Amino acid sequence: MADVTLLYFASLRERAGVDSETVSTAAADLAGVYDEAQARHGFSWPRGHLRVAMDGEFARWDDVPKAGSEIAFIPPVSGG
Amino acid sequence: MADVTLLYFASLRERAGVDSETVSTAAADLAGVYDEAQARHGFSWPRGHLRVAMDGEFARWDDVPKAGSEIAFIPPVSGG
Amino acid sequence: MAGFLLSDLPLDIASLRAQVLDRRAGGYASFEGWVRDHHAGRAVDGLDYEAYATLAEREGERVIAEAKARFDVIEACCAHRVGTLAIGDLAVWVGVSAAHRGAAFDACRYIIDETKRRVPIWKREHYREGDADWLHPMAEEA
Amino acid sequence: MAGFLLSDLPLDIASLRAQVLDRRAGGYASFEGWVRDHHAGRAVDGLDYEAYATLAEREGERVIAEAKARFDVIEACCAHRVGTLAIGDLAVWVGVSAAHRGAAFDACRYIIDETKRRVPIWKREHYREGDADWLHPMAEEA
Repeated sequence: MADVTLLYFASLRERAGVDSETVSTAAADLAGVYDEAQARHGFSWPRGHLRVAMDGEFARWDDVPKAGSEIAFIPPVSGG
Repeated sequence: MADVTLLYFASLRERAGVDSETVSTAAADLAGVYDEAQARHGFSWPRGHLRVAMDGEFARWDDVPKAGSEIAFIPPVSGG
Repeated sequence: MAGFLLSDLPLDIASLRAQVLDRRAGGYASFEGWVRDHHAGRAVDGLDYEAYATLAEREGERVIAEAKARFDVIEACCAHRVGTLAIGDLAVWVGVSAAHRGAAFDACRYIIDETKRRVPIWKREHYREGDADWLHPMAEEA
Repeated sequence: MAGFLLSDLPLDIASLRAQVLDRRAGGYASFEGWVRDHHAGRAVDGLDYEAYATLAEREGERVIAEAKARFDVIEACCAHRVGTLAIGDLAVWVGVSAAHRGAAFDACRYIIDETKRRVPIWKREHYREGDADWLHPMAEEA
Protein backbone atom coordinates (compact mmCIF):
# COMPACT_ATOMS: atom_id res chain seq x y z
CA MET A 1 0.00 0.00 0.00
CA ALA A 2 1.26 3.45 -0.89
CA ASP A 3 -0.09 6.73 0.43
CA VAL A 4 -0.47 9.22 -2.44
CA THR A 5 -2.11 12.60 -2.87
CA LEU A 6 -4.53 12.92 -5.79
CA LEU A 7 -5.10 16.30 -7.42
CA TYR A 8 -8.30 17.14 -9.27
CA PHE A 9 -8.90 19.98 -11.70
CA ALA A 10 -11.81 21.51 -13.57
CA SER A 11 -14.75 19.12 -14.06
CA LEU A 12 -12.96 16.32 -12.19
CA ARG A 13 -12.53 18.63 -9.21
CA GLU A 14 -16.19 19.59 -9.32
CA ARG A 15 -17.29 15.97 -9.54
CA ALA A 16 -14.96 14.85 -6.73
CA GLY A 17 -16.02 17.82 -4.59
CA VAL A 18 -12.40 18.31 -3.44
CA ASP A 19 -9.29 19.59 -5.17
CA SER A 20 -7.08 16.99 -3.52
CA GLU A 21 -7.28 13.93 -1.31
CA THR A 22 -4.76 11.59 0.23
CA VAL A 23 -5.49 7.91 -0.29
CA SER A 24 -3.84 4.56 0.33
CA THR A 25 -3.66 2.50 -2.81
CA ALA A 26 -2.64 -1.03 -3.62
CA ALA A 27 -2.84 -0.33 -7.36
CA ALA A 28 0.13 -1.61 -9.37
CA ASP A 29 0.15 1.37 -11.74
CA LEU A 30 -1.34 4.84 -12.24
CA ALA A 31 -4.09 3.34 -14.39
CA GLY A 32 -5.22 1.38 -11.35
CA VAL A 33 -5.10 4.51 -9.19
CA TYR A 34 -7.43 6.23 -11.67
CA ASP A 35 -9.76 3.24 -11.77
CA GLU A 36 -10.12 3.43 -7.98
CA ALA A 37 -10.75 7.19 -8.07
CA GLN A 38 -13.22 6.77 -10.89
CA ALA A 39 -15.17 4.15 -8.94
CA ARG A 40 -15.09 6.29 -5.78
CA HIS A 41 -16.28 9.55 -7.41
CA GLY A 42 -18.21 8.30 -10.44
CA PHE A 43 -16.01 10.11 -12.97
CA SER A 44 -17.46 9.73 -16.45
CA TRP A 45 -14.10 10.21 -18.22
CA PRO A 46 -12.71 7.03 -19.82
CA ARG A 47 -9.03 6.86 -18.92
CA GLY A 48 -8.03 7.11 -22.60
CA HIS A 49 -9.24 10.72 -22.70
CA LEU A 50 -7.05 11.79 -19.79
CA ARG A 51 -3.35 12.26 -19.21
CA VAL A 52 -1.68 11.56 -15.90
CA ALA A 53 1.10 13.36 -14.04
CA MET A 54 3.18 12.41 -11.03
CA ASP A 55 5.05 14.98 -8.92
CA GLY A 56 4.51 17.76 -11.44
CA GLU A 57 5.62 15.90 -14.58
CA PHE A 58 3.63 14.00 -17.15
CA ALA A 59 3.78 10.26 -16.48
CA ARG A 60 2.63 7.01 -18.11
CA TRP A 61 -0.39 5.03 -17.05
CA ASP A 62 1.82 2.01 -16.42
CA ASP A 63 4.14 3.91 -14.08
CA VAL A 64 4.13 2.66 -10.48
CA PRO A 65 2.63 5.07 -7.90
CA LYS A 66 5.42 6.30 -5.63
CA ALA A 67 4.68 6.57 -1.93
CA GLY A 68 4.23 10.20 -0.95
CA SER A 69 3.81 11.36 -4.54
CA GLU A 70 1.28 13.81 -5.95
CA ILE A 71 -0.75 12.31 -8.78
CA ALA A 72 -2.90 14.42 -11.09
CA PHE A 73 -5.43 13.31 -13.69
CA ILE A 74 -5.48 15.77 -16.58
CA PRO A 75 -8.73 16.12 -18.53
CA PRO A 76 -8.53 17.69 -22.02
CA VAL A 77 -7.17 21.21 -21.66
CA SER A 78 -8.85 24.42 -22.82
CA GLY A 79 -6.47 27.30 -22.16
CA GLY A 80 -5.84 30.13 -24.58
CA MET B 1 2.45 68.15 -76.85
CA ALA B 2 1.05 67.61 -73.36
CA ASP B 3 2.20 69.38 -70.21
CA VAL B 4 2.59 66.85 -67.37
CA THR B 5 4.11 66.91 -63.90
CA LEU B 6 6.65 64.19 -63.14
CA LEU B 7 7.16 63.00 -59.56
CA TYR B 8 10.40 61.44 -58.38
CA PHE B 9 10.99 59.42 -55.22
CA ALA B 10 13.92 57.91 -53.36
CA SER B 11 16.99 57.28 -55.56
CA LEU B 12 15.24 58.71 -58.63
CA ARG B 13 14.57 61.92 -56.73
CA GLU B 14 18.18 62.13 -55.59
CA ARG B 15 19.43 61.53 -59.13
CA ALA B 16 17.02 64.06 -60.67
CA GLY B 17 17.84 66.58 -57.95
CA VAL B 18 14.15 67.59 -57.77
CA ASP B 19 11.06 65.90 -56.38
CA SER B 20 8.89 67.07 -59.26
CA GLU B 21 9.13 68.91 -62.56
CA THR B 22 6.64 70.02 -65.20
CA VAL B 23 7.57 69.09 -68.76
CA SER B 24 6.05 69.24 -72.21
CA THR B 25 6.13 65.86 -73.87
CA ALA B 26 5.29 64.55 -77.32
CA ALA B 27 5.64 60.94 -76.16
CA ALA B 28 2.85 58.63 -77.28
CA ASP B 29 2.81 56.65 -74.05
CA LEU B 30 4.17 56.65 -70.48
CA ALA B 31 7.08 54.49 -71.61
CA GLY B 32 8.14 57.33 -73.88
CA VAL B 33 7.78 59.82 -71.03
CA TYR B 34 10.15 57.71 -68.93
CA ASP B 35 12.63 57.39 -71.79
CA GLU B 36 12.77 61.18 -72.06
CA ALA B 37 13.24 61.59 -68.30
CA GLN B 38 15.87 58.86 -68.26
CA ALA B 39 17.84 60.60 -71.03
CA ARG B 40 17.50 63.99 -69.29
CA HIS B 41 18.61 62.82 -65.82
CA GLY B 42 20.74 59.77 -66.60
CA PHE B 43 18.58 57.34 -64.58
CA SER B 44 20.21 53.93 -64.48
CA TRP B 45 16.94 52.05 -63.92
CA PRO B 46 15.77 50.03 -66.91
CA ARG B 47 12.07 50.67 -67.35
CA GLY B 48 11.25 47.01 -66.69
CA HIS B 49 12.29 47.42 -63.05
CA LEU B 50 9.92 50.32 -62.42
CA ARG B 51 6.18 50.75 -62.17
CA VAL B 52 4.38 53.84 -63.36
CA ALA B 53 1.43 55.75 -61.91
CA MET B 54 -0.76 58.51 -63.31
CA ASP B 55 -2.83 60.78 -61.09
CA GLY B 56 -2.29 58.69 -58.01
CA GLU B 57 -3.16 55.30 -59.50
CA PHE B 58 -0.97 52.61 -61.00
CA ALA B 59 -0.99 52.83 -64.79
CA ARG B 60 0.38 50.87 -67.78
CA TRP B 61 3.45 51.85 -69.72
CA ASP B 62 1.36 52.00 -72.90
CA ASP B 63 -1.18 54.43 -71.39
CA VAL B 64 -1.29 57.84 -73.08
CA PRO B 65 -0.04 60.76 -70.94
CA LYS B 66 -2.98 63.01 -70.10
CA ALA B 67 -2.45 66.76 -70.27
CA GLY B 68 -2.23 68.19 -66.77
CA SER B 69 -1.67 64.80 -65.16
CA GLU B 70 0.82 63.83 -62.46
CA ILE B 71 3.06 60.94 -63.52
CA ALA B 72 5.22 59.03 -61.06
CA PHE B 73 7.92 56.46 -61.75
CA ILE B 74 8.01 53.91 -58.94
CA PRO B 75 11.34 52.18 -58.23
CA PRO B 76 11.23 48.91 -56.25
CA VAL B 77 9.69 49.61 -52.85
CA SER B 78 11.27 48.92 -49.46
CA GLY B 79 8.72 49.81 -46.81
CA GLY B 80 8.06 47.71 -43.72
CA MET C 1 13.21 36.26 -17.86
CA ALA C 2 10.59 33.56 -17.48
CA GLY C 3 9.38 32.40 -20.87
CA PHE C 4 5.98 31.28 -19.61
CA LEU C 5 4.00 32.99 -16.86
CA LEU C 6 0.68 32.38 -15.13
CA SER C 7 -0.91 35.47 -13.64
CA ASP C 8 -3.80 36.11 -11.24
CA LEU C 9 -3.71 39.77 -12.24
CA PRO C 10 -4.52 41.53 -15.52
CA LEU C 11 -1.68 41.18 -18.03
CA ASP C 12 0.29 44.38 -18.69
CA ILE C 13 1.00 44.22 -22.41
CA ALA C 14 3.46 47.12 -22.42
CA SER C 15 5.73 45.52 -19.86
CA LEU C 16 5.44 42.06 -21.40
CA ARG C 17 6.29 43.51 -24.82
CA ALA C 18 9.29 45.33 -23.34
CA GLN C 19 10.73 41.94 -22.31
CA VAL C 20 11.09 40.79 -25.91
CA LEU C 21 12.36 44.04 -27.47
CA ASP C 22 15.91 43.79 -28.78
CA ARG C 23 18.14 46.01 -30.92
CA ARG C 24 18.92 43.10 -33.22
CA ALA C 25 15.22 42.44 -33.85
CA GLY C 26 13.58 43.61 -37.05
CA GLY C 27 10.25 41.88 -36.55
CA TYR C 28 7.90 41.24 -33.67
CA ALA C 29 4.77 39.13 -33.84
CA SER C 30 2.28 38.93 -31.03
CA PHE C 31 -0.95 37.15 -30.33
CA GLU C 32 -3.64 38.02 -27.81
CA GLY C 33 -6.54 35.80 -26.86
CA TRP C 34 -9.52 37.75 -25.56
CA VAL C 35 -12.68 36.57 -23.83
CA ARG C 36 -15.39 36.51 -26.50
CA ASP C 37 -19.05 37.23 -25.88
CA HIS C 38 -20.12 33.97 -27.52
CA HIS C 39 -18.96 30.41 -28.02
CA ALA C 40 -20.51 27.51 -29.90
CA GLY C 41 -23.66 29.54 -30.44
CA ARG C 42 -24.18 30.52 -26.80
CA ALA C 43 -23.91 34.00 -25.30
CA VAL C 44 -21.05 34.15 -22.78
CA ASP C 45 -20.82 36.54 -19.82
CA GLY C 46 -17.33 35.70 -18.62
CA LEU C 47 -15.18 32.80 -17.60
CA ASP C 48 -12.78 31.26 -15.12
CA TYR C 49 -9.38 29.79 -15.91
CA GLU C 50 -7.91 27.15 -13.64
CA ALA C 51 -4.38 25.77 -14.02
CA TYR C 52 -2.32 22.95 -12.61
CA ALA C 53 0.28 25.60 -11.96
CA THR C 54 3.41 23.50 -11.39
CA LEU C 55 2.97 21.47 -14.53
CA ALA C 56 1.54 24.36 -16.60
CA GLU C 57 4.65 26.45 -15.99
CA ARG C 58 6.98 23.56 -16.80
CA GLU C 59 5.10 22.55 -19.93
CA GLY C 60 4.80 26.19 -20.99
CA GLU C 61 8.56 26.64 -20.61
CA ARG C 62 9.08 23.58 -22.78
CA VAL C 63 6.85 25.08 -25.48
CA ILE C 64 8.90 28.30 -25.42
CA ALA C 65 12.18 26.34 -25.57
CA GLU C 66 10.90 24.31 -28.52
CA ALA C 67 9.90 27.49 -30.38
CA LYS C 68 13.36 28.97 -29.81
CA ALA C 69 15.01 25.77 -31.06
CA ARG C 70 12.82 25.40 -34.15
CA PHE C 71 12.66 28.99 -35.36
CA ASP C 72 15.32 31.68 -35.71
CA VAL C 73 13.99 33.97 -33.00
CA ILE C 74 15.62 36.29 -30.50
CA GLU C 75 13.17 36.31 -27.59
CA ALA C 76 9.79 34.69 -26.91
CA CYS C 77 7.34 34.90 -24.04
CA CYS C 78 3.84 33.70 -23.19
CA ALA C 79 1.64 34.84 -20.30
CA HIS C 80 -1.71 33.27 -19.37
CA ARG C 81 -4.34 34.51 -16.95
CA VAL C 82 -5.93 32.40 -14.26
CA GLY C 83 -9.00 33.39 -12.23
CA THR C 84 -12.21 35.12 -13.27
CA LEU C 85 -12.29 37.14 -16.50
CA ALA C 86 -14.93 39.35 -18.13
CA ILE C 87 -15.78 39.81 -21.81
CA GLY C 88 -12.94 41.58 -23.58
CA ASP C 89 -10.34 40.68 -20.95
CA LEU C 90 -6.99 39.46 -22.12
CA ALA C 91 -6.68 35.72 -21.44
CA VAL C 92 -3.36 34.94 -23.07
CA TRP C 93 -0.53 36.93 -24.63
CA VAL C 94 2.36 35.71 -26.79
CA GLY C 95 5.20 37.89 -28.06
CA VAL C 96 8.18 36.92 -30.22
CA SER C 97 11.04 39.02 -31.59
CA ALA C 98 13.27 37.91 -34.47
CA ALA C 99 15.61 39.31 -37.07
CA HIS C 100 13.04 38.47 -39.77
CA ARG C 101 9.27 38.40 -39.75
CA GLY C 102 8.74 34.85 -40.99
CA ALA C 103 10.36 33.31 -37.93
CA ALA C 104 8.51 35.69 -35.61
CA PHE C 105 5.11 34.71 -37.06
CA ASP C 106 5.89 30.99 -37.14
CA ALA C 107 7.17 30.89 -33.57
CA CYS C 108 4.26 32.97 -32.27
CA ARG C 109 1.75 30.63 -33.86
CA TYR C 110 3.60 27.55 -32.62
CA ILE C 111 3.55 28.84 -29.06
CA ILE C 112 -0.17 29.62 -28.96
CA ASP C 113 -1.08 26.37 -30.75
CA GLU C 114 1.00 24.20 -28.43
CA THR C 115 -0.08 26.11 -25.33
CA LYS C 116 -3.71 25.47 -26.17
CA ARG C 117 -3.01 21.85 -26.99
CA ARG C 118 -0.76 20.80 -24.10
CA VAL C 119 -0.57 23.20 -21.17
CA PRO C 120 -2.85 22.13 -18.30
CA ILE C 121 -5.18 25.12 -18.08
CA TRP C 122 -8.96 24.83 -18.19
CA LYS C 123 -11.71 27.27 -19.03
CA ARG C 124 -15.14 27.41 -17.43
CA GLU C 125 -17.63 29.47 -19.40
CA HIS C 126 -20.44 31.39 -17.71
CA TYR C 127 -23.42 31.55 -20.03
CA ARG C 128 -25.83 34.45 -20.12
CA GLU C 129 -28.62 32.00 -19.36
CA GLY C 130 -27.08 31.39 -15.94
CA ASP C 131 -25.37 28.02 -16.27
CA ALA C 132 -21.65 27.36 -16.60
CA ASP C 133 -19.49 24.60 -18.01
CA TRP C 134 -15.90 23.43 -18.02
CA LEU C 135 -14.56 23.11 -21.54
CA HIS C 136 -12.77 19.84 -22.22
CA PRO C 137 -12.40 19.70 -25.98
CA MET C 138 -11.34 16.35 -27.41
CA ALA C 139 -8.10 16.66 -29.33
CA GLU C 140 -9.83 16.48 -32.70
CA GLU C 141 -12.16 19.40 -31.93
CA ALA C 142 -9.79 21.59 -29.92
CA MET D 1 -11.57 54.14 -39.25
CA ALA D 2 -8.81 54.32 -41.86
CA GLY D 3 -7.40 50.86 -42.54
CA PHE D 4 -4.00 52.16 -43.65
CA LEU D 5 -2.22 55.17 -42.22
CA LEU D 6 1.03 56.98 -42.89
CA SER D 7 2.41 58.90 -39.93
CA ASP D 8 5.16 61.51 -39.48
CA LEU D 9 4.93 60.97 -35.74
CA PRO D 10 5.80 57.95 -33.58
CA LEU D 11 3.10 55.28 -33.73
CA ASP D 12 1.02 54.91 -30.56
CA ILE D 13 0.49 51.17 -30.28
CA ALA D 14 -2.11 51.38 -27.52
CA SER D 15 -4.42 53.61 -29.52
CA LEU D 16 -3.89 51.67 -32.75
CA ARG D 17 -4.65 48.44 -30.92
CA ALA D 18 -7.81 49.97 -29.44
CA GLN D 19 -9.10 50.51 -32.98
CA VAL D 20 -9.26 46.80 -33.69
CA LEU D 21 -10.61 45.57 -30.33
CA ASP D 22 -14.09 44.06 -30.59
CA ARG D 23 -16.35 42.12 -28.23
CA ARG D 24 -16.85 39.45 -30.86
CA ALA D 25 -13.12 38.92 -31.29
CA GLY D 26 -11.39 35.95 -29.67
CA GLY D 27 -8.03 36.41 -31.29
CA TYR D 28 -5.77 39.31 -32.16
CA ALA D 29 -2.53 39.03 -34.10
CA SER D 30 -0.16 41.91 -34.54
CA PHE D 31 3.13 42.56 -36.23
CA GLU D 32 5.65 45.30 -35.57
CA GLY D 33 8.61 46.13 -37.77
CA TRP D 34 11.44 47.81 -35.88
CA VAL D 35 14.56 49.55 -37.11
CA ARG D 36 17.40 47.04 -36.72
CA ASP D 37 20.98 47.93 -35.94
CA HIS D 38 22.29 45.98 -38.93
CA HIS D 39 21.32 45.02 -42.45
CA ALA D 40 23.09 42.88 -45.03
CA GLY D 41 26.16 42.75 -42.84
CA ARG D 42 26.46 46.51 -42.30
CA ALA D 43 25.96 48.39 -39.03
CA VAL D 44 22.98 50.76 -39.31
CA ASP D 45 22.49 53.96 -37.30
CA GLY D 46 19.00 54.90 -38.42
CA LEU D 47 16.93 55.42 -41.52
CA ASP D 48 14.49 57.57 -43.45
CA TYR D 49 11.22 56.44 -44.95
CA GLU D 50 9.77 58.30 -47.90
CA ALA D 51 6.34 57.57 -49.38
CA TYR D 52 4.34 58.50 -52.43
CA ALA D 53 1.59 59.33 -49.98
CA THR D 54 -1.46 59.48 -52.26
CA LEU D 55 -0.78 56.14 -53.87
CA ALA D 56 0.61 54.52 -50.71
CA GLU D 57 -2.61 55.22 -48.83
CA ARG D 58 -4.75 53.94 -51.70
CA GLU D 59 -2.68 50.82 -52.23
CA GLY D 60 -2.51 50.22 -48.48
CA GLU D 61 -6.31 50.45 -48.24
CA ARG D 62 -6.56 47.91 -51.05
CA VAL D 63 -4.29 45.53 -49.13
CA ILE D 64 -6.49 45.88 -46.04
CA ALA D 65 -9.66 45.32 -48.10
CA GLU D 66 -8.15 42.22 -49.70
CA ALA D 67 -7.22 40.82 -46.28
CA LYS D 68 -10.76 41.38 -45.03
CA ALA D 69 -12.20 39.68 -48.13
CA ARG D 70 -9.85 36.67 -48.03
CA PHE D 71 -9.83 35.92 -44.31
CA ASP D 72 -12.60 35.79 -41.73
CA VAL D 73 -11.50 38.81 -39.73
CA ILE D 74 -13.36 41.49 -37.80
CA GLU D 75 -11.04 44.49 -38.02
CA ALA D 76 -7.63 45.14 -39.57
CA CYS D 77 -5.32 48.13 -39.59
CA CYS D 78 -1.81 48.99 -40.73
CA ALA D 79 0.20 52.11 -39.86
CA HIS D 80 3.57 53.01 -41.39
CA ARG D 81 6.03 55.70 -40.34
CA VAL D 82 7.58 58.20 -42.70
CA GLY D 83 10.51 60.49 -41.86
CA THR D 84 13.67 59.83 -39.87
CA LEU D 85 13.81 56.88 -37.47
CA ALA D 86 16.42 55.67 -34.97
CA ILE D 87 17.41 52.11 -34.03
CA GLY D 88 14.58 50.41 -32.17
CA ASP D 89 11.91 52.78 -33.49
CA LEU D 90 8.68 51.29 -34.69
CA ALA D 91 8.52 51.50 -38.50
CA VAL D 92 5.30 49.61 -39.22
CA TRP D 93 2.45 48.15 -37.18
CA VAL D 94 -0.27 45.73 -38.24
CA GLY D 95 -3.16 44.60 -36.04
CA VAL D 96 -5.98 42.19 -36.88
CA SER D 97 -8.87 40.94 -34.76
CA ALA D 98 -10.91 37.85 -35.61
CA ALA D 99 -13.21 35.33 -34.00
CA HIS D 100 -10.49 32.68 -34.39
CA ARG D 101 -6.73 32.88 -34.30
CA GLY D 102 -5.95 31.25 -37.65
CA ALA D 103 -7.64 34.02 -39.62
CA ALA D 104 -6.01 36.70 -37.46
CA PHE D 105 -2.51 35.30 -38.11
CA ASP D 106 -3.09 34.74 -41.82
CA ALA D 107 -4.52 38.21 -42.41
CA CYS D 108 -1.77 39.89 -40.38
CA ARG D 109 0.91 38.16 -42.40
CA TYR D 110 -0.84 38.91 -45.68
CA ILE D 111 -1.02 42.61 -44.82
CA ILE D 112 2.65 42.99 -43.92
CA ASP D 113 3.80 40.87 -46.87
CA GLU D 114 1.72 42.81 -49.41
CA THR D 115 2.56 46.16 -47.83
CA LYS D 116 6.25 45.44 -48.21
CA ARG D 117 5.77 44.16 -51.74
CA ARG D 118 3.44 46.78 -53.22
CA VAL D 119 2.99 49.95 -51.20
CA PRO D 120 5.18 52.82 -52.53
CA ILE D 121 7.35 53.50 -49.50
CA TRP D 122 11.14 53.56 -49.62
CA LYS D 123 13.80 53.17 -46.98
CA ARG D 124 17.14 54.96 -46.90
CA GLU D 125 19.62 53.37 -44.51
CA HIS D 126 22.26 55.42 -42.69
CA TYR D 127 25.34 53.29 -42.12
CA ARG D 128 27.62 53.69 -39.14
CA GLU D 129 30.50 54.31 -41.54
CA GLY D 130 28.80 57.53 -42.63
CA ASP D 131 27.27 56.73 -46.01
CA ALA D 132 23.59 56.12 -46.77
CA ASP D 133 21.64 54.27 -49.42
CA TRP D 134 18.13 53.93 -50.73
CA LEU D 135 16.96 50.33 -50.70
CA HIS D 136 15.36 49.18 -53.92
CA PRO D 137 15.18 45.42 -53.62
CA MET D 138 14.34 43.57 -56.81
CA ALA D 139 11.19 41.50 -56.41
CA GLU D 140 13.12 38.24 -56.12
CA GLU D 141 15.27 39.48 -53.26
CA ALA D 142 12.69 41.63 -51.41
